[in-house]
Amino acid sequence: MSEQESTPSIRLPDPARLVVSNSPHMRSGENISRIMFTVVAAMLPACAVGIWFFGLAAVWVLLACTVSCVVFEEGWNKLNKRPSTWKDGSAIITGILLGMNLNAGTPWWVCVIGAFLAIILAKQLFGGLGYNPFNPALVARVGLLIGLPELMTTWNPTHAMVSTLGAADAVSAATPLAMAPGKVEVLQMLIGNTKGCLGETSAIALLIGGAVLLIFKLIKWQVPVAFIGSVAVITGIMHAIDPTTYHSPVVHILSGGLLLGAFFMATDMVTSPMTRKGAIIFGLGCGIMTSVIRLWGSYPEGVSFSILFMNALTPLIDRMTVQKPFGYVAPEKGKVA
Amino acid sequence: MELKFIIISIISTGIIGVLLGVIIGVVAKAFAVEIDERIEKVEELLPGANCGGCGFAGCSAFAKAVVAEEAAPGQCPVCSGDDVANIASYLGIEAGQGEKMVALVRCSGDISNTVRSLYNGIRDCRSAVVVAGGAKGCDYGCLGFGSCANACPFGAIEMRDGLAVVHPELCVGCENCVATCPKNLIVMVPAAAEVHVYCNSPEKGAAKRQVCKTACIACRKCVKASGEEEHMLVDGFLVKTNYENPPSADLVEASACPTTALRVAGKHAANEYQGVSK
Amino acid sequence: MSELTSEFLVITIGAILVNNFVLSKFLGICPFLGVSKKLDTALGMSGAVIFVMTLASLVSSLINQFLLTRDFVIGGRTMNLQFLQTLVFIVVIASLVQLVEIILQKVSAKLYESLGIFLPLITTNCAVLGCVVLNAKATGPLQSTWYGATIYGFCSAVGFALALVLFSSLREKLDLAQVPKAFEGTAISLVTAGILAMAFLGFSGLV
Amino acid sequence: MSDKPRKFKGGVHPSDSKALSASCAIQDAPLLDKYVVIMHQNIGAPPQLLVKKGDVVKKGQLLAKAGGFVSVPLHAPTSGTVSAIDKCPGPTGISVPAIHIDADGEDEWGSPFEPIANWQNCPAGELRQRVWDAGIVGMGGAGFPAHVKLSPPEGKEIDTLILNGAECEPYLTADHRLMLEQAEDVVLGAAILARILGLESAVIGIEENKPDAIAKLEEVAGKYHVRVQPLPVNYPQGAEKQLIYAITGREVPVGKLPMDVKCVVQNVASAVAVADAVVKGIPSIERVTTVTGRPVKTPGNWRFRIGTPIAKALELAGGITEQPAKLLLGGPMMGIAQSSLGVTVMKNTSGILLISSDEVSLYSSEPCIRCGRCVEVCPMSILPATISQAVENKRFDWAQELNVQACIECGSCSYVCPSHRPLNQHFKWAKVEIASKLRRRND
Repeated sequence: MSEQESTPSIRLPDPARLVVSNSPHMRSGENISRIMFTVVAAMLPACAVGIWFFGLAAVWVLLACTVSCVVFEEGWNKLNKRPSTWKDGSAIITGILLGMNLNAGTPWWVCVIGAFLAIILAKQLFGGLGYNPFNPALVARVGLLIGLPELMTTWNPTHAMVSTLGAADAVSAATPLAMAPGKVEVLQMLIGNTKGCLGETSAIALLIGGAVLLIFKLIKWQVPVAFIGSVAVITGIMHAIDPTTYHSPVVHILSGGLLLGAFFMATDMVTSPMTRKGAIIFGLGCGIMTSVIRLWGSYPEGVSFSILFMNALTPLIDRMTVQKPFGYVAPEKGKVA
Repeated sequence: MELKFIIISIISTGIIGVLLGVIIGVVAKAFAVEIDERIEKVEELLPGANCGGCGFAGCSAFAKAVVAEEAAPGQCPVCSGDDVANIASYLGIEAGQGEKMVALVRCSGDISNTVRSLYNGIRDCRSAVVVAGGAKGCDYGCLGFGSCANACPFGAIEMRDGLAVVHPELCVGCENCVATCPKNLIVMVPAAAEVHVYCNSPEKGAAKRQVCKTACIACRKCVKASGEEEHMLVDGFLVKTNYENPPSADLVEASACPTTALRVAGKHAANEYQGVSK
Repeated sequence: MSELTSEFLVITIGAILVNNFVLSKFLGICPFLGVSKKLDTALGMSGAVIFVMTLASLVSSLINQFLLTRDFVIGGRTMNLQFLQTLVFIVVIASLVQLVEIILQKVSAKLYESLGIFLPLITTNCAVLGCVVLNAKATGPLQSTWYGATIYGFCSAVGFALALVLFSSLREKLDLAQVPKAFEGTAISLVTAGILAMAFLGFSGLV
Repeated sequence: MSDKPRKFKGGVHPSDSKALSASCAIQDAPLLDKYVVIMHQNIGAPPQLLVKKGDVVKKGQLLAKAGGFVSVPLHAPTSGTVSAIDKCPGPTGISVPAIHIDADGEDEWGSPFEPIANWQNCPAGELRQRVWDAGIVGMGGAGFPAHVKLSPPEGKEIDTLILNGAECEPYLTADHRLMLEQAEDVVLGAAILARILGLESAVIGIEENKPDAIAKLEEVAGKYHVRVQPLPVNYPQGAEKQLIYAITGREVPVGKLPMDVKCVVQNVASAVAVADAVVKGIPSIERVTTVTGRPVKTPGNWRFRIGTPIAKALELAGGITEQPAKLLLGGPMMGIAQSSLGVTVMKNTSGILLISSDEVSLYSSEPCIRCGRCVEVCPMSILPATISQAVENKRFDWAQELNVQACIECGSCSYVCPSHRPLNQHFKWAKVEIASKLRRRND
């Protein structure tokens, strides 16, 4: 009966073990490492194709980059007595991305230098994940490109090229962007049988990875669409004006690091704008700058530079694209709140 | 010949200089702004901590007010007596210095003394207080996330076992911590007073003891020990030091406070007290 | 493209992006680091530098063109006052900065205060002097005229402003970051500036 | 007004877990021997105490009268003796004054007012006065006095009355059961409220996940020109501003009230309380509350007297099977965590919820990775991530610039945050700081 004290058979919560915290008290179950490892999974097709075409050399580069990235991350954490963070997967992503941005024959020490640039210089010095204003893998790639231009602009031929062209011809073959316009085999670029960084050659594999990211809503579609779209438009116009000097937009989109950059690097959450409007501006900026550098600049490839430059613009874009809240009323002038 | 050349150089340079000088002169007249140089001088004499203890936005705002004679130099809680005197004599005004005050956190409930719930959230008192009142058993006690310590520009507040402890010798009395405490625990007391009651809970003694080992239960032992002198005042279920007529440090020994809520400031800062279980 | 148009492009795009004064010539680092903590002050500084640099280019190129480089004959020897260039340029810049300072103090005391010491330091901003000296040394048909020099001065200043604004927005973001103690402040700012300079390197070869 | 509800921007879809108690019919809780009625149960001024220790009170008797216009009176939940006017643990973790009543077991009725049988012809003012006298507050959570919403100031025209039956909070089923079992009362309450406002009709907004309640209400709604509006399932559909937008397409301006867009929103439970007060003459002394959660042995919906201690409510539900990590008043998204079992059921306690340790959300201060999910889901279209970083660095002025005041504290952002950041607490904190800064300036 209600008059009696609670019967011992009824167990009540122990107040001393109740946690108080602010609402909400439920969560979607999403966490950083899950996001990061999904991204890793999305990068695997492109890596696999790279390994297929470039062989063991590609495996070594990917491994060297990933392992040294994780080692640098953990070493830094140990040195600064911070909690271990490699399990959140961000260092692994950086490592794989860096590997994908290198030639399959890159010496191991270059990988280690790249990993140092990426993890220590571009990420940990700024306070680690979430605080880096620039994409670590890109800083590493651009740093290496500036510091070791020879190494970074010679590429291994694929096995298939060696067998069809012969070793000597394959080695001296040009990358699609460096070929004369109209001589590029689009089909080979789709599957990835061209020269280039080991993770950027296969358009199909990159598109699959991009689709995975989009399906899991890990990236904003606005960034790749605006990026690729603006490159297509600008190079298309130039191609229409002068098809003998300028490649067709298809070649531009499929070649170089454009797809890799558009799906995996420009979309990096930490270094790109947060709002949709900002993402469109960001993508457009990347696309325009890439086109300008490719068409008129001295570097053959503008993707890394353009994304890095837009990374620098991100805080400004974020400031400019603060959205108006629901039911927003402009504050009346002269009226003190 | 050489001389001519030199003269030409000098003259042309001179003309350019004079022309620019005239332009600057004209513009300076047109855009003149008046500055009182005394403000700068007073600001130099101020500590420059910008603590806001004087009630102005910072040292330069205070300097302005002092020069305009809207504030007395003595209002700066940080300045030493000499500094204040210097400023006063420089401006030829009254120093207007008051008694030296220090902050007092009226709570002694550290982790070992007070019941707490498991709190999960931002480690800041002002933020914690919006969630479950800060998750401390005592509704009036120090939450221990150190908002006051962060607000103190002089490092005078130590966070020890979830309790803010003021080091009176470091405190300059800027009052920055007072407004920070969401529980309004911090008051300014004369630095000369040594004995304080480290409790702020107006609850009944029994209720206080349920959640805290060092609560003041208003047993009045200290009131009795101080005799007729009225060193200690009773306010509801709480005893307070009479700061008009503060007791000497001996009172703590003499009254043998059963919960150690009555403490000597210096010893409290040096962590020489422990709570007493029922 | 005519020679003038192409030089115009070289001057403008070159000064703003490719040969950016801060990020590729490494001139004017002092205010670049000093007043880049807040976007608002950076914008104010940018305005001041654009004003000073454009006017300094105009005035000094006029002086240079019509006074200092004019040959005259004294005692049968042809001479000119080119050796006075640096001296005169500095006088001009200093006076312009003085002007800006006086006007700014009246117009916006707040901005004047937040710019602090860096405002008079525009005088010694090597970006300004560098720009003026580069103008005096220029051989291009456009840049060696006084209007070409003014365009160059303006564009260089815009390049400086671009770098400064970008950098200050980045630094505002860095304010929120948990930078390791040893790298707080100027250290991490220099690292950021370095990476920013790397990004600007992408523009090389455009003109 | 179209029949198709608009979809507000953002929102989340937490697993609703309503199945635990959705099929449990409302049971009347047995009479206890002791009730603790918390004094201040409404937003606004606390009521003024009318009884003292030792007074004998009857069920429904006034314990305290309204302490102002934005305040409501308090009534005795049962007959008995006032044993003490003392503190008791409050819902926000701070002890609050409460009236302790020892029940005499008679439950003897002593209503302060008579039923108004012929309410159709009763003047609106009298009906409004009755709503006030009965001490009815917004029973959905906030506890805002109902009569205040029903008294639009001069010049403010009201054209829509919305009854909030969205119950978008996961776990809670009290409103659902109420609408299913007392559909007639809900509709009657809606009609009375409409009459007070001088309106012909009313709209009841319900999330589509309660098809049985929708069907039942539609059956009886025709009688009083009440329209039932099914709404898409999207948390926070039941938030006032989102509900008004979904039904009328009007945006309530930041810092304004529904009144400013000619709307009045009342909870369905409040409508039932209004119907009871007017037609039956019963003041607000009981409410339907869901006791639920995985650790609860037999979750269900009970009609508790106001002042029932939570421990007793949990006993009714058979106690627990495992130690929960959190005890909440309200739902998991906006409920308040408790550290004591001594809190009692109040007029706005829609649920007593235990969260087990495997589904609990604990916060950590992992850095923001700027994924932008919070921006996507924010129903108020503010930038939670940026504001949170601003607050973390004590930049409250910046938070204010970013419109933190628009935040309705629905918790959607914290729900999706992969970094487990305490976003919602950041916003609450910022609002408190901004308000206190404003006060200091006005002083």
